Amino acid sequence: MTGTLDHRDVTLRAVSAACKLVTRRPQGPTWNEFRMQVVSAVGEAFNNIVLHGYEGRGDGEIEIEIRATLDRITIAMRDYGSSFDPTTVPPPDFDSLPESGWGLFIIKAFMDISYTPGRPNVLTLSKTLPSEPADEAPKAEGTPR
Amino acid sequence: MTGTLDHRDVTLRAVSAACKLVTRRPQGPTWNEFRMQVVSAVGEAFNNIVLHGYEGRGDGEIEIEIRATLDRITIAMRDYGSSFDPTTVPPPDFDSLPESGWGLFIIKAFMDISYTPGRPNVLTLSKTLPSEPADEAPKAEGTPR
Amino acid sequence: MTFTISTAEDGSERLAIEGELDAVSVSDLRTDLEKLLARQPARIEVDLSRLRMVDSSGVGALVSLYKRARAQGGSVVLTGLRDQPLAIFRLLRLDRVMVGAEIVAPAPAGSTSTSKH
Amino acid sequence: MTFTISTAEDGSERLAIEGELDAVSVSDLRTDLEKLLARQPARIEVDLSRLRMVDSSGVGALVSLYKRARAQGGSVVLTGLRDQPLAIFRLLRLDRVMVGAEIVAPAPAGSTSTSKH
Ligand SMILES: Nc1ncnc2c1ncn2[C@@H]1O[C@H](COP(=O)(O)OP(=O)(O)O)[C@@H](O)[C@H]1O
Ligand SMILES: Nc1ncnc2c1ncn2[C@@H]1O[C@H](COP(=O)(O)OP(=O)(O)O)[C@@H](O)[C@H]1O
Repeated sequence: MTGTLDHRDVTLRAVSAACKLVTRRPQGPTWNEFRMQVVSAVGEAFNNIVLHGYEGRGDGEIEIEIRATLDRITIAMRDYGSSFDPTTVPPPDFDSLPESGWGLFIIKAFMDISYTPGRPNVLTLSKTLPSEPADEAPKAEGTPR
Repeated sequence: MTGTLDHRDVTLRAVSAACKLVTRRPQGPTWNEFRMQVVSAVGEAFNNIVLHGYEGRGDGEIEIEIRATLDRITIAMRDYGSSFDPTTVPPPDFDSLPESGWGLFIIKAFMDISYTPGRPNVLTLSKTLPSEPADEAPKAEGTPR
Repeated sequence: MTFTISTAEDGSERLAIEGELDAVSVSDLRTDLEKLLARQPARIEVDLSRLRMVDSSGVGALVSLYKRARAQGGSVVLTGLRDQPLAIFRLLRLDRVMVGAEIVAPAPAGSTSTSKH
Repeated sequence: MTFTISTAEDGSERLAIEGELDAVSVSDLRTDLEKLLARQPARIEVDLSRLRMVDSSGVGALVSLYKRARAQGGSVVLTGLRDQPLAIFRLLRLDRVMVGAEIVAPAPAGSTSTSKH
Protein backbone atom coordinates (compact mmCIF):
# COMPACT_ATOMS: atom_id res chain seq x y z
CA MET A 1 0.00 0.00 0.00
CA THR A 2 1.49 3.27 -1.08
CA GLY A 3 1.01 6.32 1.02
CA THR A 4 -1.09 8.43 -1.25
CA LEU A 5 -4.50 9.65 -0.32
CA ASP A 6 -5.95 7.72 -3.25
CA HIS A 7 -5.08 4.56 -1.37
CA ARG A 8 -6.88 5.63 1.76
CA ASP A 9 -10.24 4.47 0.46
CA VAL A 10 -8.94 0.98 -0.11
CA THR A 11 -7.57 0.85 3.42
CA LEU A 12 -10.79 2.14 4.91
CA ARG A 13 -12.81 -0.40 3.00
CA ALA A 14 -10.63 -3.23 4.33
CA VAL A 15 -10.91 -1.84 7.86
CA SER A 16 -14.66 -1.49 7.52
CA ALA A 17 -14.93 -5.10 6.31
CA ALA A 18 -12.76 -6.24 9.22
CA CYS A 19 -15.04 -4.48 11.72
CA LYS A 20 -17.57 -7.18 10.88
CA LEU A 21 -15.20 -9.78 12.29
CA VAL A 22 -15.28 -8.56 15.89
CA THR A 23 -18.80 -9.65 16.66
CA ARG A 24 -21.30 -12.26 15.69
CA ARG A 25 -23.87 -9.55 15.08
CA PRO A 26 -22.31 -6.80 12.94
CA GLN A 27 -25.33 -4.52 13.17
CA GLY A 28 -27.21 -2.29 15.57
CA PRO A 29 -26.37 1.16 16.94
CA THR A 30 -23.48 0.06 19.17
CA TRP A 31 -21.67 -1.71 16.37
CA ASN A 32 -22.49 1.02 13.85
CA GLU A 33 -20.92 3.62 16.11
CA PHE A 34 -17.93 1.35 16.73
CA ARG A 35 -17.32 0.99 13.01
CA MET A 36 -17.86 4.69 12.36
CA GLN A 37 -15.29 5.58 15.01
CA VAL A 38 -12.73 3.03 13.82
CA VAL A 39 -13.02 4.06 10.18
CA SER A 40 -12.86 7.76 11.08
CA ALA A 41 -9.78 7.33 13.26
CA VAL A 42 -7.90 5.19 10.74
CA GLY A 43 -8.76 7.70 8.00
CA GLU A 44 -7.25 10.52 10.06
CA ALA A 45 -4.15 8.46 10.83
CA PHE A 46 -3.72 7.62 7.15
CA ASN A 47 -4.04 11.32 6.20
CA ASN A 48 -1.43 12.23 8.77
CA ILE A 49 1.11 9.69 7.55
CA VAL A 50 0.70 10.89 3.97
CA LEU A 51 0.63 14.60 4.73
CA HIS A 52 3.06 14.81 7.67
CA GLY A 53 5.06 11.56 7.75
CA TYR A 54 5.72 11.60 4.02
CA GLU A 55 4.99 15.32 3.59
CA GLY A 56 2.76 14.61 0.63
CA ARG A 57 5.57 13.01 -1.39
CA GLY A 58 3.21 10.19 -2.33
CA ASP A 59 5.80 7.47 -2.83
CA GLY A 60 6.11 6.20 0.72
CA GLU A 61 4.90 2.82 1.84
CA ILE A 62 2.26 2.29 4.47
CA GLU A 63 1.85 -1.26 5.73
CA ILE A 64 -1.48 -2.11 7.22
CA GLU A 65 -2.11 -4.90 9.68
CA ILE A 66 -5.62 -5.57 10.85
CA ARG A 67 -6.35 -7.91 13.71
CA ALA A 68 -9.86 -8.83 14.72
CA THR A 69 -10.61 -10.82 17.83
CA LEU A 70 -13.93 -11.22 19.54
CA ASP A 71 -14.90 -7.70 20.67
CA ARG A 72 -11.66 -5.97 19.65
CA ILE A 73 -10.03 -4.61 16.52
CA THR A 74 -6.40 -3.56 16.24
CA ILE A 75 -4.92 -1.76 13.26
CA ALA A 76 -1.16 -1.32 13.04
CA MET A 77 0.11 1.18 10.49
CA ARG A 78 3.82 1.13 9.64
CA ASP A 79 5.51 3.92 7.71
CA TYR A 80 9.06 4.91 6.87
CA GLY A 81 8.49 8.68 6.98
CA SER A 82 9.38 11.23 9.62
CA SER A 83 8.51 10.45 13.20
CA PHE A 84 6.68 12.52 15.79
CA ASP A 85 5.56 12.29 19.39
CA PRO A 86 1.79 12.11 19.66
CA THR A 87 1.90 12.70 23.42
CA THR A 88 3.27 16.22 22.98
CA VAL A 89 0.76 17.39 20.36
CA PRO A 90 -1.52 19.85 22.16
CA PRO A 91 -5.29 19.41 21.91
CA PRO A 92 -7.16 21.81 19.62
CA ASP A 93 -7.99 25.22 21.06
CA PHE A 94 -11.72 24.84 20.62
CA ASP A 95 -12.57 28.47 21.37
CA SER A 96 -10.51 29.80 18.48
CA LEU A 97 -12.33 27.55 15.94
CA PRO A 98 -9.11 26.26 14.36
CA GLU A 99 -9.14 25.07 10.76
CA SER A 100 -6.63 22.28 11.37
CA GLY A 101 -5.13 20.29 14.22
CA TRP A 102 -8.24 18.16 14.76
CA GLY A 103 -6.88 14.87 13.43
CA LEU A 104 -5.00 13.47 16.40
CA PHE A 105 -7.79 14.60 18.71
CA ILE A 106 -10.30 12.57 16.67
CA ILE A 107 -7.98 9.56 16.66
CA LYS A 108 -7.48 9.64 20.42
CA ALA A 109 -11.16 10.26 21.10
CA PHE A 110 -12.22 7.25 19.08
CA MET A 111 -9.47 4.67 19.65
CA ASP A 112 -6.68 3.58 21.97
CA ILE A 113 -3.38 4.67 20.48
CA SER A 114 0.20 3.55 20.86
CA TYR A 115 3.12 4.85 18.81
CA THR A 116 6.68 3.66 18.43
CA PRO A 117 8.93 5.91 16.37
CA GLY A 118 11.57 4.23 14.21
CA ARG A 119 12.03 2.64 10.87
CA PRO A 120 9.25 1.85 10.48
CA ASN A 121 7.20 4.11 12.73
CA VAL A 122 4.44 1.93 14.14
CA LEU A 123 1.12 3.49 15.04
CA THR A 124 -1.24 1.02 16.66
CA LEU A 125 -4.90 1.88 17.01
CA SER A 126 -7.21 -0.45 18.84
CA LYS A 127 -10.73 -0.42 20.12
CA THR A 128 -12.99 -2.72 22.08
CA LEU A 129 -16.56 -3.10 20.93
CA PRO A 130 -18.68 -2.06 23.91
CA SER A 131 -21.15 -4.70 24.98
CA GLU A 132 -24.63 -3.96 23.78
CA PRO A 133 -27.15 -2.37 26.07
CA ALA A 134 -29.67 -5.03 27.10
CA ASP A 135 -32.45 -3.65 24.91
CA GLU A 136 -30.26 -3.93 21.81
CA ALA A 137 -29.28 -7.53 22.43
CA PRO A 138 -31.02 -10.17 20.34
CA LYS A 139 -33.57 -12.42 21.98
CA ALA A 140 -32.22 -15.74 23.23
CA GLU A 141 -31.46 -17.94 20.24
CA GLY A 142 -30.35 -21.11 21.97
CA THR A 143 -26.74 -20.71 20.82
CA PRO A 144 -24.38 -20.67 23.80
CA ARG A 145 -21.85 -17.83 23.62
CA MET B 1 -15.90 -14.03 14.77
CA THR B 2 -17.73 -17.21 15.55
CA GLY B 3 -16.85 -20.36 13.77
CA THR B 4 -19.98 -20.97 11.81
CA LEU B 5 -20.04 -21.20 8.07
CA ASP B 6 -22.37 -18.20 7.99
CA HIS B 7 -19.44 -16.13 9.16
CA ARG B 8 -17.15 -17.31 6.43
CA ASP B 9 -18.52 -14.81 3.93
CA VAL B 10 -17.70 -11.92 6.21
CA THR B 11 -14.15 -13.20 6.63
CA LEU B 12 -13.69 -13.70 2.93
CA ARG B 13 -14.96 -10.22 2.19
CA ALA B 14 -12.44 -8.73 4.63
CA VAL B 15 -9.65 -10.82 3.12
CA SER B 16 -10.67 -9.82 -0.38
CA ALA B 17 -10.64 -6.15 0.61
CA ALA B 18 -7.22 -6.59 2.22
CA CYS B 19 -5.83 -8.09 -0.98
CA LYS B 20 -6.13 -4.60 -2.41
CA LEU B 21 -3.59 -3.39 0.14
CA VAL B 22 -0.65 -5.41 -1.16
CA THR B 23 -0.13 -3.48 -4.36
CA ARG B 24 -0.55 -0.02 -5.74
CA ARG B 25 -2.43 -1.49 -8.70
CA PRO B 26 -5.08 -3.90 -7.45
CA GLN B 27 -6.08 -5.05 -10.92
CA GLY B 28 -4.84 -7.08 -13.86
CA PRO B 29 -4.58 -10.86 -14.33
CA THR B 30 -1.69 -11.40 -11.90
CA TRP B 31 -3.44 -9.64 -9.04
CA ASN B 32 -6.82 -11.18 -9.91
CA GLU B 33 -5.32 -14.65 -9.70
CA PHE B 34 -3.52 -13.73 -6.45
CA ARG B 35 -6.77 -12.63 -4.88
CA MET B 36 -8.67 -15.64 -6.20
CA GLN B 37 -6.10 -18.00 -4.70
CA VAL B 38 -5.98 -16.21 -1.34
CA VAL B 39 -9.75 -16.09 -0.98
CA SER B 40 -10.09 -19.74 -2.05
CA ALA B 41 -7.44 -20.94 0.41
CA VAL B 42 -8.81 -18.94 3.35
CA GLY B 43 -12.31 -20.22 2.56
CA GLU B 44 -11.08 -23.82 2.70
CA ALA B 45 -9.22 -23.18 5.94
CA PHE B 46 -12.29 -21.60 7.50
CA ASN B 47 -14.44 -24.58 6.45
CA ASN B 48 -11.93 -26.96 8.00
CA ILE B 49 -11.84 -25.17 11.33
CA VAL B 50 -15.64 -25.18 11.53
CA LEU B 51 -16.17 -28.73 10.27
CA HIS B 52 -13.12 -30.49 11.75
CA GLY B 53 -11.66 -28.23 14.46
CA TYR B 54 -15.05 -27.50 16.01
CA GLU B 55 -16.78 -30.50 14.43
CA GLY B 56 -19.66 -28.35 13.27
CA ARG B 57 -20.58 -27.29 16.82
CA GLY B 58 -20.91 -23.72 15.62
CA ASP B 59 -20.07 -21.99 18.88
CA GLY B 60 -16.28 -21.87 18.61
CA GLU B 61 -14.32 -18.69 18.14
CA ILE B 62 -12.10 -18.03 15.15
CA GLU B 63 -9.83 -15.01 15.40
CA ILE B 64 -8.69 -13.54 12.15
CA GLU B 65 -5.58 -11.43 11.70
CA ILE B 66 -4.81 -9.98 8.30
CA ARG B 67 -1.49 -8.38 7.54
CA ALA B 68 -0.78 -6.66 4.26
CA THR B 69 2.64 -5.44 3.30
CA LEU B 70 3.84 -4.42 -0.10
CA ASP B 71 3.57 -7.60 -2.22
CA ARG B 72 2.56 -9.96 0.60
CA ILE B 73 -0.53 -10.89 2.54
CA THR B 74 -0.57 -12.97 5.71
CA ILE B 75 -3.70 -14.30 7.34
CA ALA B 76 -3.48 -15.88 10.77
CA MET B 77 -6.46 -17.90 11.95
CA ARG B 78 -6.67 -18.86 15.62
CA ASP B 79 -9.11 -21.44 16.93
CA TYR B 80 -9.68 -23.30 20.19
CA GLY B 81 -10.90 -26.54 18.64
CA SER B 82 -9.14 -29.85 18.11
CA SER B 83 -5.66 -29.80 16.62
CA PHE B 84 -4.23 -31.76 13.71
CA ASP B 85 -0.98 -32.14 11.83
CA PRO B 86 -1.25 -30.80 8.29
CA THR B 87 2.08 -32.36 7.31
CA THR B 88 0.70 -35.88 7.75
CA VAL B 89 -2.51 -35.43 5.76
CA PRO B 90 -2.00 -37.37 2.50
CA PRO B 91 -2.67 -35.65 -0.82
CA PRO B 92 -5.87 -36.61 -2.65
CA ASP B 93 -5.78 -39.81 -4.69
CA PHE B 94 -6.63 -38.11 -7.97
CA ASP B 95 -7.27 -41.31 -9.92
CA SER B 96 -10.07 -42.43 -7.63
CA LEU B 97 -11.98 -39.12 -8.09
CA PRO B 98 -12.53 -38.61 -4.36
CA GLU B 99 -15.50 -36.57 -3.16
CA SER B 100 -13.63 -35.05 -0.23
CA GLY B 101 -10.10 -34.49 1.01
CA TRP B 102 -9.38 -31.65 -1.44
CA GLY B 103 -9.33 -28.79 1.06
CA LEU B 104 -5.80 -28.92 2.41
CA PHE B 105 -4.46 -29.62 -1.06
CA ILE B 106 -6.08 -26.41 -2.34
CA ILE B 107 -4.75 -24.45 0.64
CA LYS B 108 -1.18 -25.68 0.13
CA ALA B 109 -1.32 -25.20 -3.63
CA PHE B 110 -2.38 -21.59 -3.31
CA MET B 111 -0.57 -20.32 -0.20
CA ASP B 112 2.37 -20.87 2.11
CA ILE B 113 1.14 -22.55 5.27
CA SER B 114 2.41 -22.81 8.81
CA TYR B 115 0.54 -24.41 11.69
CA THR B 116 1.14 -24.42 15.41
CA PRO B 117 -1.19 -26.66 17.43
CA GLY B 118 -2.22 -25.45 20.86
CA ARG B 119 -4.75 -23.27 22.56
CA PRO B 120 -5.27 -21.54 20.27
CA ASN B 121 -4.24 -23.50 17.20
CA VAL B 122 -2.63 -20.98 14.87
CA LEU B 123 -2.84 -21.53 11.13
CA THR B 124 -0.88 -18.93 9.19
CA LEU B 125 -1.41 -18.60 5.46
CA SER B 126 0.71 -16.20 3.47
CA LYS B 127 1.33 -15.42 -0.14
CA THR B 128 3.56 -13.10 -2.13
CA LEU B 129 2.07 -11.27 -5.07
CA PRO B 130 4.17 -12.31 -8.06
CA SER B 131 5.65 -9.39 -9.92
CA GLU B 132 3.74 -8.60 -13.05
CA PRO B 133 4.95 -9.84 -16.40
CA ALA B 134 6.36 -6.87 -18.33
CA ASP B 135 3.43 -6.69 -20.74
CA GLU B 136 0.97 -6.31 -17.87
CA ALA B 137 2.88 -3.52 -16.17
CA PRO B 138 1.48 -0.03 -16.60
CA LYS B 139 3.26 2.37 -18.91
CA ALA B 140 5.75 4.65 -17.17
CA GLU B 141 3.82 7.17 -15.10
CA GLY B 142 6.66 9.18 -13.66
CA THR B 143 6.07 7.87 -10.14
CA PRO B 144 9.19 6.25 -8.73
CA ARG B 145 8.51 2.89 -7.11
CA MET C 1 -26.20 -19.85 -5.04
CA THR C 2 -29.22 -20.44 -7.24
CA PHE C 3 -29.81 -23.31 -9.62
CA THR C 4 -32.19 -24.43 -12.32
CA ILE C 5 -32.93 -28.01 -13.38
CA SER C 6 -34.67 -28.60 -16.72
CA THR C 7 -35.77 -31.97 -18.06
CA ALA C 8 -35.88 -32.25 -21.86
CA GLU C 9 -38.43 -34.40 -23.72
CA ASP C 10 -35.70 -36.88 -24.60
CA GLY C 11 -35.09 -37.41 -20.89
CA SER C 12 -31.78 -35.57 -20.71
CA GLU C 13 -31.31 -33.16 -17.82
CA ARG C 14 -29.77 -29.75 -17.63
CA LEU C 15 -28.52 -28.32 -14.31
CA ALA C 16 -27.38 -24.69 -14.28
CA ILE C 17 -25.68 -23.39 -11.11
CA GLU C 18 -25.13 -19.69 -10.49
CA GLY C 19 -23.17 -17.77 -7.87
CA GLU C 20 -21.20 -19.48 -5.10
CA LEU C 21 -21.31 -23.21 -4.52
CA ASP C 22 -19.74 -23.81 -1.12
CA ALA C 23 -20.01 -25.74 2.12
CA VAL C 24 -23.11 -23.75 3.07
CA SER C 25 -25.01 -23.53 -0.20
CA VAL C 26 -24.26 -27.06 -1.38
CA SER C 27 -26.89 -28.48 0.96
CA ASP C 28 -29.63 -26.61 -0.94
CA LEU C 29 -28.83 -28.76 -3.99
CA ARG C 30 -28.93 -32.12 -2.34
CA THR C 31 -32.65 -33.05 -2.50
CA ASP C 32 -33.02 -31.94 -6.09
CA LEU C 33 -29.90 -33.82 -7.16
CA GLU C 34 -31.33 -36.97 -5.57
CA LYS C 35 -34.54 -36.51 -7.55
CA LEU C 36 -32.59 -35.84 -10.73
CA LEU C 37 -30.56 -39.04 -10.32
CA ALA C 38 -33.73 -41.01 -9.52
CA ARG C 39 -34.97 -40.13 -13.03
CA GLN C 40 -31.94 -42.07 -14.35
CA PRO C 41 -31.14 -39.62 -17.15
CA ALA C 42 -29.00 -40.82 -20.05
CA ARG C 43 -27.30 -37.42 -20.14
CA ILE C 44 -26.80 -34.60 -17.66
CA GLU C 45 -25.42 -31.29 -18.76
CA VAL C 46 -24.13 -29.14 -15.91
CA ASP C 47 -23.90 -25.51 -17.02
CA LEU C 48 -21.34 -23.70 -14.84
CA SER C 49 -21.00 -20.59 -16.98
CA ARG C 50 -22.52 -18.47 -14.21
CA LEU C 51 -20.74 -20.19 -11.31
CA ARG C 52 -18.56 -17.53 -9.71
CA MET C 53 -16.89 -19.46 -6.87
CA VAL C 54 -16.66 -23.06 -5.80
CA ASP C 55 -15.00 -24.65 -2.80
CA SER C 56 -13.97 -28.23 -2.11
CA SER C 57 -17.45 -29.06 -0.77
CA GLY C 58 -18.98 -27.85 -4.02
CA VAL C 59 -16.44 -29.82 -6.02
CA GLY C 60 -17.30 -32.86 -3.90
CA ALA C 61 -20.99 -32.55 -4.78
CA LEU C 62 -20.22 -32.30 -8.50
CA VAL C 63 -17.84 -35.26 -8.36
CA SER C 64 -20.49 -37.24 -6.52
CA LEU C 65 -23.12 -36.39 -9.13
CA TYR C 66 -20.69 -37.37 -11.86
CA LYS C 67 -19.80 -40.71 -10.31
CA ARG C 68 -23.36 -41.69 -9.47
CA ALA C 69 -24.72 -40.75 -12.89
CA ARG C 70 -21.97 -42.72 -14.58
CA ALA C 71 -22.61 -45.72 -12.32
CA GLN C 72 -26.21 -45.65 -13.63
CA GLY C 73 -24.91 -45.71 -17.19
CA GLY C 74 -25.50 -42.01 -17.86
CA SER C 75 -23.12 -39.38 -19.17
CA VAL C 76 -22.30 -36.07 -17.50
CA VAL C 77 -20.85 -33.08 -19.23
CA LEU C 78 -19.76 -29.90 -17.43
CA THR C 79 -19.81 -26.78 -19.56
CA GLY C 80 -18.90 -23.14 -19.22
CA LEU C 81 -16.32 -23.41 -16.40
CA ARG C 82 -14.43 -20.15 -16.00
CA ASP C 83 -12.50 -18.00 -13.52
CA GLN C 84 -12.08 -19.39 -10.01
CA PRO C 85 -14.06 -22.61 -10.63
CA LEU C 86 -11.95 -23.33 -13.72
CA ALA C 87 -8.76 -22.75 -11.71
CA ILE C 88 -9.96 -25.16 -9.01
CA PHE C 89 -10.97 -27.84 -11.52
CA ARG C 90 -7.60 -27.54 -13.22
CA LEU C 91 -5.72 -27.71 -9.93
CA LEU C 92 -7.63 -30.84 -8.92
CA ARG C 93 -7.05 -32.34 -12.38
CA LEU C 94 -10.80 -32.70 -12.83
CA ASP C 95 -10.92 -30.59 -15.96
CA ARG C 96 -9.86 -33.34 -18.30
CA VAL C 97 -12.03 -36.04 -16.75
CA MET C 98 -15.22 -34.16 -16.19
CA VAL C 99 -15.35 -31.17 -18.45
CA GLY C 100 -16.95 -31.34 -21.89
CA ALA C 101 -17.31 -28.88 -24.71
CA GLU C 102 -17.48 -25.26 -23.68
CA ILE C 103 -20.32 -24.54 -26.08
CA VAL C 104 -23.73 -25.33 -24.70
CA ALA C 105 -26.65 -26.19 -26.98
CA PRO C 106 -29.76 -24.33 -25.86
CA ALA C 107 -32.27 -26.46 -23.96
CA PRO C 108 -34.66 -28.12 -26.48
CA ALA C 109 -38.05 -26.47 -26.92
CA GLY C 110 -40.78 -28.11 -24.87
CA SER C 111 -38.50 -28.89 -21.95
CA THR C 112 -40.01 -28.65 -18.49
CA SER C 113 -38.12 -26.56 -16.00
CA THR C 114 -37.94 -26.24 -12.22
CA SER C 115 -36.13 -23.26 -10.84
CA LYS C 116 -34.91 -22.72 -7.28
CA HIS C 117 -33.75 -19.43 -5.76
CA MET D 1 -18.11 13.95 -3.15
CA THR D 2 -20.43 16.05 -5.26
CA PHE D 3 -21.74 19.49 -4.47
CA THR D 4 -24.27 22.04 -5.70
CA ILE D 5 -24.16 25.79 -5.20
CA SER D 6 -27.33 27.80 -5.83
CA THR D 7 -27.59 31.58 -5.63
CA ALA D 8 -31.03 32.92 -4.73
CA GLU D 9 -32.44 36.21 -6.06
CA ASP D 10 -32.00 37.80 -2.63
CA GLY D 11 -28.27 37.04 -2.85
CA SER D 12 -28.24 34.24 -0.32
CA GLU D 13 -26.31 31.13 -1.23
CA ARG D 14 -27.03 27.48 -0.75
CA LEU D 15 -24.25 24.89 -0.79
CA ALA D 16 -25.25 21.22 -0.68
CA ILE D 17 -22.50 18.62 -0.23
CA GLU D 18 -23.04 14.92 -0.83
CA GLY D 19 -20.94 11.84 -0.19
CA GLU D 20 -17.51 11.98 1.43
CA LEU D 21 -15.74 15.25 2.16
CA ASP D 22 -12.15 14.36 2.94
CA ALA D 23 -8.53 15.34 2.37
CA VAL D 24 -8.79 14.28 -1.27
CA SER D 25 -12.20 15.58 -2.28
CA VAL D 26 -12.00 18.85 -0.36
CA SER D 27 -9.76 20.37 -3.02
CA ASP D 28 -12.56 20.09 -5.59
CA LEU D 29 -14.56 22.58 -3.52
CA ARG D 30 -11.92 25.24 -3.13
CA THR D 31 -12.32 27.32 -6.31
CA ASP D 32 -16.09 27.42 -6.07
CA LEU D 33 -15.97 28.38 -2.40
CA GLU D 34 -13.66 31.27 -3.29
CA LYS D 35 -16.15 32.44 -5.91
CA LEU D 36 -19.03 32.05 -3.49
CA LEU D 37 -17.26 34.16 -0.84
CA ALA D 38 -16.33 36.74 -3.47
CA ARG D 39 -20.07 37.30 -3.98
CA GLN D 40 -20.18 38.44 -0.31
CA PRO D 41 -23.49 36.73 0.48
CA ALA D 42 -25.46 37.90 3.50
CA ARG D 43 -26.42 34.29 4.21
CA ILE D 44 -24.99 30.90 3.31
CA GLU D 45 -26.90 27.74 3.99
CA VAL D 46 -24.78 24.61 3.93
CA ASP D 47 -26.97 21.55 3.47
CA LEU D 48 -25.17 18.49 4.84
CA SER D 49 -28.15 16.13 4.86
CA ARG D 50 -26.51 13.97 2.20
CA LEU D 51 -22.97 14.16 3.59
CA ARG D 52 -22.05 10.60 4.53
CA MET D 53 -18.50 11.03 5.88
CA VAL D 54 -16.27 13.94 6.78
CA ASP D 55 -12.70 14.00 7.99
CA SER D 56 -10.71 16.73 9.71
CA SER D 57 -9.72 18.27 6.36
CA GLY D 58 -13.39 18.56 5.42
CA VAL D 59 -14.20 20.03 8.81
CA GLY D 60 -11.35 22.50 8.28
CA ALA D 61 -12.83 23.66 4.97
CA LEU D 62 -16.25 24.18 6.56
CA VAL D 63 -14.78 26.05 9.53
CA SER D 64 -12.81 28.21 7.12
CA LEU D 65 -15.93 29.00 5.09
CA TYR D 66 -17.75 29.85 8.30
CA LYS D 67 -15.06 32.15 9.63
CA ARG D 68 -14.49 33.99 6.36
CA ALA D 69 -18.18 34.48 5.68
CA ARG D 70 -18.68 35.83 9.20
CA ALA D 71 -15.67 38.14 8.82
CA GLN D 72 -17.44 39.61 5.79
CA GLY D 73 -20.54 40.19 7.89
CA GLY D 74 -22.49 37.22 6.52
CA SER D 75 -24.22 34.42 8.37
CA VAL D 76 -23.66 30.71 7.85
CA VAL D 77 -26.03 27.97 8.85
CA LEU D 78 -25.26 24.27 8.58
CA THR D 79 -28.29 22.03 8.24
CA GLY D 80 -29.05 18.37 8.05
CA LEU D 81 -25.95 16.99 9.81
CA ARG D 82 -26.37 13.32 10.63
CA ASP D 83 -24.50 10.05 11.25
CA GLN D 84 -20.70 10.24 11.12
CA PRO D 85 -20.51 13.97 10.28
CA LEU D 86 -22.82 14.76 13.21
CA ALA D 87 -20.65 12.64 15.53
CA ILE D 88 -17.52 14.49 14.37
CA PHE D 89 -19.12 17.92 14.76
CA ARG D 90 -20.29 17.01 18.25
CA LEU D 91 -16.88 15.66 19.22
CA LEU D 92 -15.20 18.84 18.01
CA ARG D 93 -17.82 20.95 19.82
CA LEU D 94 -18.70 22.65 16.55
CA ASP D 95 -22.32 21.61 16.65
CA ARG D 96 -23.43 24.40 18.94
CA VAL D 97 -21.39 27.13 17.27
CA MET D 98 -22.01 26.32 13.65
CA VAL D 99 -25.12 24.25 13.28
CA GLY D 100 -28.51 25.83 12.70
CA ALA D 101 -31.98 24.47 12.45
CA GLU D 102 -32.24 20.97 11.05
CA ILE D 103 -35.15 21.91 8.81
CA VAL D 104 -34.12 23.41 5.52
CA ALA D 105 -36.37 25.79 3.61
CA PRO D 106 -36.45 24.83 -0.06
CA ALA D 107 -34.35 27.06 -2.30
CA PRO D 108 -36.47 30.04 -3.45
CA ALA D 109 -37.99 29.79 -6.92
CA GLY D 110 -35.98 31.60 -9.57
CA SER D 111 -32.63 30.74 -8.01
CA THR D 112 -29.74 30.07 -10.37
CA SER D 113 -27.87 26.87 -9.76
CA THR D 114 -24.45 25.46 -10.64
CA SER D 115 -23.88 21.78 -10.08
CA LYS D 116 -20.57 19.91 -9.97
CA HIS D 117 -20.06 16.15 -10.11
N1 LIG E 1 2.15 10.44 11.05
C1 LIG E 1 2.73 11.61 11.42
N2 LIG E 1 4.02 11.83 11.13
C2 LIG E 1 4.60 12.98 11.48
N3 LIG E 1 3.96 13.98 12.14
C3 LIG E 1 2.69 13.83 12.45
C4 LIG E 1 2.00 12.64 12.11
N4 LIG E 1 0.73 12.76 12.55
C5 LIG E 1 0.64 13.96 13.14
N5 LIG E 1 1.81 14.62 13.11
C6 LIG E 1 2.08 15.94 13.69
O1 LIG E 1 1.05 16.24 14.63
C7 LIG E 1 0.38 17.45 14.29
C8 LIG E 1 -1.07 17.40 14.64
O2 LIG E 1 -1.74 16.49 13.78
P1 LIG E 1 -3.31 16.56 13.63
O3 LIG E 1 -3.91 16.66 14.97
O4 LIG E 1 -3.73 15.39 12.82
O5 LIG E 1 -3.63 17.91 12.87
P2 LIG E 1 -3.22 18.44 11.43
O6 LIG E 1 -2.94 17.24 10.58
O7 LIG E 1 -4.42 19.18 10.96
O8 LIG E 1 -2.01 19.32 11.65
C9 LIG E 1 0.67 17.66 12.81
O9 LIG E 1 0.61 19.00 12.44
C10 LIG E 1 2.06 17.05 12.66
O10 LIG E 1 3.04 17.98 13.05
N1 LIG F 1 -8.67 -27.12 11.22
C1 LIG F 1 -8.61 -28.47 11.36
N2 LIG F 1 -8.75 -29.03 12.57
C2 LIG F 1 -8.71 -30.35 12.72
N3 LIG F 1 -8.53 -31.21 11.69
C3 LIG F 1 -8.39 -30.74 10.46
C4 LIG F 1 -8.42 -29.35 10.22
N4 LIG F 1 -8.24 -29.16 8.88
C5 LIG F 1 -8.11 -30.36 8.34
N5 LIG F 1 -8.18 -31.33 9.27
C6 LIG F 1 -8.04 -32.79 9.03
O1 LIG F 1 -7.42 -32.97 7.75
C7 LIG F 1 -8.24 -33.76 6.89
C8 LIG F 1 -8.12 -33.29 5.44
O2 LIG F 1 -8.73 -32.04 5.28
P1 LIG F 1 -9.14 -31.54 3.85
O3 LIG F 1 -8.02 -31.78 2.91
O4 LIG F 1 -9.59 -30.14 3.96
O5 LIG F 1 -10.33 -32.47 3.36
P2 LIG F 1 -11.79 -32.69 3.97
O6 LIG F 1 -12.13 -31.48 4.77
O7 LIG F 1 -12.65 -32.87 2.77
O8 LIG F 1 -11.69 -33.93 4.81
C9 LIG F 1 -9.62 -33.64 7.46
O9 LIG F 1 -10.45 -34.74 7.15
C10 LIG F 1 -9.35 -33.51 8.97
O10 LIG F 1 -9.15 -34.80 9.52
